[in-house]
Amino acid sequence: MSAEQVLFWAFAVGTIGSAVGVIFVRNPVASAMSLVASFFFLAGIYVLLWAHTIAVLQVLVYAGAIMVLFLFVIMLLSLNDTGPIAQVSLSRVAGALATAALLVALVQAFRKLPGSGTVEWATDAGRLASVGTSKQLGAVLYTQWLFPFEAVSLLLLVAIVGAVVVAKSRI
Amino acid sequence: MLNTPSFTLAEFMTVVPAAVLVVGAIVLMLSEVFLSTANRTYMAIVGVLASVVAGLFALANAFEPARLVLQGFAVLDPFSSFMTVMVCLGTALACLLASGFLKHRNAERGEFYALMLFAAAGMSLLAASNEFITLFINLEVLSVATYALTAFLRRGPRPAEAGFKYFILGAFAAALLLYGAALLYGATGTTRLSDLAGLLPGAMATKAGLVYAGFGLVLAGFAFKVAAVPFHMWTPDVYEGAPTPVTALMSVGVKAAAFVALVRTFLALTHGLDPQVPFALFSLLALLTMVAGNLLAMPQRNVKRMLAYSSIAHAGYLLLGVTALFVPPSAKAGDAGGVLSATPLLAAGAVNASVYKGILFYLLGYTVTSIGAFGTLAAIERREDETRGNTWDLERLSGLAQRQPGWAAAMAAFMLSLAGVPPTVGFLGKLFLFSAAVDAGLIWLAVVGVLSSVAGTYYYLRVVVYMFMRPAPADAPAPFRHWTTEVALVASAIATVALGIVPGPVAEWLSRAGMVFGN
Amino acid sequence: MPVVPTVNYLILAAALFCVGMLGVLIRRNALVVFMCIELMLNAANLTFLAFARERGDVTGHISPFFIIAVAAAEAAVGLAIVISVFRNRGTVNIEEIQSMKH
Amino acid sequence: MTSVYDSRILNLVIFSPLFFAALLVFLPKTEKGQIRAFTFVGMLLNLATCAWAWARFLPTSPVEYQLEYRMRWIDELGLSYHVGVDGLAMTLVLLTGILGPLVVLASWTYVDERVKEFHLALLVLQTAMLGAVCALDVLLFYVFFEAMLIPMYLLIGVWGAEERQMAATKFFLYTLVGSLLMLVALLAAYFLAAPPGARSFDYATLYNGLMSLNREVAACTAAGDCASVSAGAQAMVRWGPLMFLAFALAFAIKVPMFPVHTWLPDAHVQAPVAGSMILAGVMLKMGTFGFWRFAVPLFPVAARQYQVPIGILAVIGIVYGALMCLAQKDIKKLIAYSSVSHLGYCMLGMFAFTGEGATGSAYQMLNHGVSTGALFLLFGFLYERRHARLMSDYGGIAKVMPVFTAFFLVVTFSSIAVPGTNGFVGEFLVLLGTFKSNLPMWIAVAATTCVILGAAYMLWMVQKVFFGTVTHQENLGLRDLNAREVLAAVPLLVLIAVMGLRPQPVLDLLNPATERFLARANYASGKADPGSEDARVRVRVRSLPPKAAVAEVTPPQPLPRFMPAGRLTPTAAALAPQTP
Repeated sequence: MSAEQVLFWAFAVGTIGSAVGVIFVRNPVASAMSLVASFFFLAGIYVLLWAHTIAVLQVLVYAGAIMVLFLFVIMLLSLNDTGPIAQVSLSRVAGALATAALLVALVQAFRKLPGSGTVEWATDAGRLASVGTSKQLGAVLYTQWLFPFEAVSLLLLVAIVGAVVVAKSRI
Repeated sequence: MLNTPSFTLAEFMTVVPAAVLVVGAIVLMLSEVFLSTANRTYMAIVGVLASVVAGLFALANAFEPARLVLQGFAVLDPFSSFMTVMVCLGTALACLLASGFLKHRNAERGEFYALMLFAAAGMSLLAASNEFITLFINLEVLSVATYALTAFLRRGPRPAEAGFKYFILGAFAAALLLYGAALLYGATGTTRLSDLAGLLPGAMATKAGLVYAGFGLVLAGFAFKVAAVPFHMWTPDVYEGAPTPVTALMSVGVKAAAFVALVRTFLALTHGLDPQVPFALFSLLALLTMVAGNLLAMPQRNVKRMLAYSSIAHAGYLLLGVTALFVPPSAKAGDAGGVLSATPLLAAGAVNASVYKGILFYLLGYTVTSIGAFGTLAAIERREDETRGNTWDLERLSGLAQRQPGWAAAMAAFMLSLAGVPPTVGFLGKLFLFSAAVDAGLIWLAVVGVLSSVAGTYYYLRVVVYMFMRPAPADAPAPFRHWTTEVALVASAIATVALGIVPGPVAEWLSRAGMVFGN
Repeated sequence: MPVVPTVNYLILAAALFCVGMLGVLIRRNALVVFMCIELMLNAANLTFLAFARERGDVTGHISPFFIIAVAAAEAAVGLAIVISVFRNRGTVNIEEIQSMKH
Repeated sequence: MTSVYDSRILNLVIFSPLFFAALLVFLPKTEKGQIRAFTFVGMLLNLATCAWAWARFLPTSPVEYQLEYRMRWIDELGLSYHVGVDGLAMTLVLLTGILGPLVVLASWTYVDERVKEFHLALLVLQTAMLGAVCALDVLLFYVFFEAMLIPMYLLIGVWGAEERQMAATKFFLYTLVGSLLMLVALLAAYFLAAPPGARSFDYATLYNGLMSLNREVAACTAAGDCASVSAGAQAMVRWGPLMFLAFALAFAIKVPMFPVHTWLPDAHVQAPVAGSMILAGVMLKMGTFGFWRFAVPLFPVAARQYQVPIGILAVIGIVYGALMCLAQKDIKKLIAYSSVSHLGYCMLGMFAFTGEGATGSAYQMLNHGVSTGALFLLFGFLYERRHARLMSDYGGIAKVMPVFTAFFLVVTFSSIAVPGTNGFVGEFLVLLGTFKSNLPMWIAVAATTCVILGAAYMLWMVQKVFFGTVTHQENLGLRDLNAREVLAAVPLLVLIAVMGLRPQPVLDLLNPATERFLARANYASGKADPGSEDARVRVRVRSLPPKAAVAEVTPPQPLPRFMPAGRLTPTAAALAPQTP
């Protein structure tokens, strides 16, 4: 087992474990903390996938900013859940079954993929050095992905206005 | 050394309508700061102006040749341009409706109209998107604006609840769509729809499972957005809880934009797949949506909920048109004809142009009709009713023909148009759409659609019965009349009838809709 | 260069996606449901990145970048709505947010 | 000899009521008398346009559709505004025109609430009915056919009796089910009849296109091998019967034929007198007219295929209607069921596919309009006085209302086909045609027997209502008909007598239409001699005017001559094509 494999399994188990924690822990604060943990493990996985920039963003924006917002809201509303985490109902059982079916179908589809555990293009050292770097990402973002980039700016504006309107006191 | 991109000015035409809408929205937000007088009707007029100008730009775009623009992230084609025209029309009417509605509730704010214009901009951009990530972002622009609009009024629990439900299911659908896009990216190495079409046949050879999984997830995501059965559960609650002018915009704009995006996406995604698979899936969705939408609407006494279910049924008719795009070419006249199979009358050639036209004309008809129907509801909706809980009960419409003959006549026209009775635009829309479906060989599906629309007629007629044939209740509250509301109602009523009699140049223009990029 | 095969990452992503989906479908707490949607988005990100490595393609890196931005926008409006619901009803429990009749 | 006005007359006929409706909107709604008088004048003027059209209509002309007018409408669909009348349509136009003013007179005091809306509905309905009769574009027909529903729905639902909402909704939904299925079949016919580019909903395009397919189908069915015919003919083999059934269902509901007649008694019972009169007088004719104009000629092979089942349903309708009448206590219901029975004769005559049968059927359409319209009109006067529908509420009316009784008796005689009235001519021809046809003999026998039943229930009702002693105190004070009511009834009585004693002018009008109907039903179905060429049955109409121009008046091309009018049955010599 190479170091990469060890790390992969460690991060994978961590990710799934804390993700399961999110849905099976009663206390919302614990759920949120579990989610933060999951995001950290995922950032590790991203590093293994040679996506350093995204890994940093994951920690900074996701685990850092978004989850803090969540925790802030949870604290603000001083939520503490009592009662069962889920009630059994027909639609929920059907939903759970559909989820399981989706998982099985996806795993089956993935197992049929041709893949030998090597990445052919990685022999090209120059390419390997540039992939996933913030330099490359920035270059592509500002020269090729201009339209989606501008669209995101619009989205953020709309989100700000929307959040202010919704959170404003009674209209 | 960066290779800086070079654009020609003409490439930006596709975003001009959205840009106009955004500028309008910003003006409105600023006006709230600098110009907040007691009378805010001018805000609605600014909204209408922005929509009209954007609509005119979009109409001009519709006569441009179809082409790929902005580095392949967007397209400029008549199909999306016409959709933008309709969105702008719907937004303008919804702004007018909102003015009276909000004024009555003392809740008229610039942000409301700004969010409406933002939503319209998102719809316009969504219709033009040619890449999954772009599509996803624009979908979010329109969704986020609509979530906020839904939860705008916070008198009573309903709007916030509706906003919350809409948000959760919308985000869930977006996640499904996105995961599907990721899988398709894995299979082909691109997220651009026009490239996907070329790469999918190759990917099918080795990664069929991945492609089908991605296809299914994307379809499920879109099915949520267009409220196709069985992904429709959110619709009635959200439509009921949202402020009525917002419901009107949702029922037309959001749905229309999602339909255009759906068509564009699946035109690309069906390349290389076994043609029976998308055909079967779409037929099934269309069948379930038409039948279930109509059957679920029948027992509703709450008119707003009834209209929500009816919008599901209308999505079903549109899906019938979409299905006609994906009829497998191999179907022969002699094949056995079950409901879910195509049996063309003749070995017909391409029918696509008439299908696009049918979809767009139907959307146009549905836009004016649905805005009108929700608008009438908004007009008779009293603030005092909000605590009673039966705001939209059929009983509230009793005797409207005596109290407000003009409104009742308009509402009757809208109901008949929704039912597809001539001489209204609803009939012509159904005619265009169903003729395209019959031409494609979907005869049995068309028959099912037609029969389910009879069930639809039953509940639309019930509204007419209450308005014209029941006495007015003694405690009927006096209406709150506002000129903008009346302008919107009159405009939609005239459009509903006039377009049904003389579709004239509109139908001719829409013939260009067949020029869909990549088709 | 031998690496952990892409399929492992894909299965991890699928598992994450399904855990998130399960949470959306069964949990009652609105905030937790919202967090589960974040899990689903992350699964999509992971899938993009896994394929990006296999293909050496930059699209797979750009996409998560945008998705994170979208998630932030969604969080802003979503949390505002949750607060609004809480103000009205004093709870964020989905079962109790059912004042509308069917 | 055509004048520039000829092609515009039908527009006046169809749209003058709508024009008056538009003017009526501006009258204040409290001025009930003015509204009534205005509508009455409008209806009279409309009748005048109908009469003008009649004057310009040449029964002997070889041109099938006269007074044609055609205008571009929705080009992409090949839909044009195209109107024209043949002999049958002309008579139906006249019938509708005559009923118009009478309906207004009949409702003068009957309707006292929401008078303005009522008269608006009447005028709009008049336009829709006239449009449906005159339409030569099938989709235009469909539009008018559906548009008729809305005002009628309101007439029943707003001004009807206690159960009016249920009856109105039932009426609307029944009709809609059939007509929507017909729409799908019509779309299929549209695609089959012509290649892309030439497609049109015009009657001529549809008929001529389907005719050649029907010819192929008939020939290949006779040869027993339909595998090698053209794609269109194959589709016709497969879909033709279904398309015919869809058309047939739509019209059968409207006729109404057993077993889809159940909306009719409810609608008639609940409708106000105006609604009942128009329903019986004109709207039910749309069903038989639809069979005559569309269902049979467009799908002659399938029509032949289903000749016997439809004949059987028609005769079941006749017997069932008569038996139901015998069991009725409610007079309006009785008249409604008698409609089912009478229209059974209509359908039977049509599906006999013989000269006498078809002529009788057409004649019977008019008779039923006149006599049942008159029955509802007269009963409406009684109902207005007493507000009771049961026979047991009356008795001895003859003593208090002698004029009324006399009128009612004449109409009853017409309804039971006493010789000398119009009913006799129609029913006699239908039965004669049925006996001559290839329908099973028992059908004709059963239909004939029911004539007696018909006499029985009508006379029984007359006996109970008008003769004997006055059993109810309230009935003693009933006043006889006033001048307005007499004025409303007399035209119909005159028609009964004239059409009974001098049927020839009407038959002259109907005959060319009858012959063409028969030739079309027989020719393409392969029953006629195969040597005759298509030109004889082909529908010729004015071609679509060029863009940005309205149809100019060109003398229509002469068609091969049909037999001269005035004889009942076509002879082989008359049917033979004339060689120049």
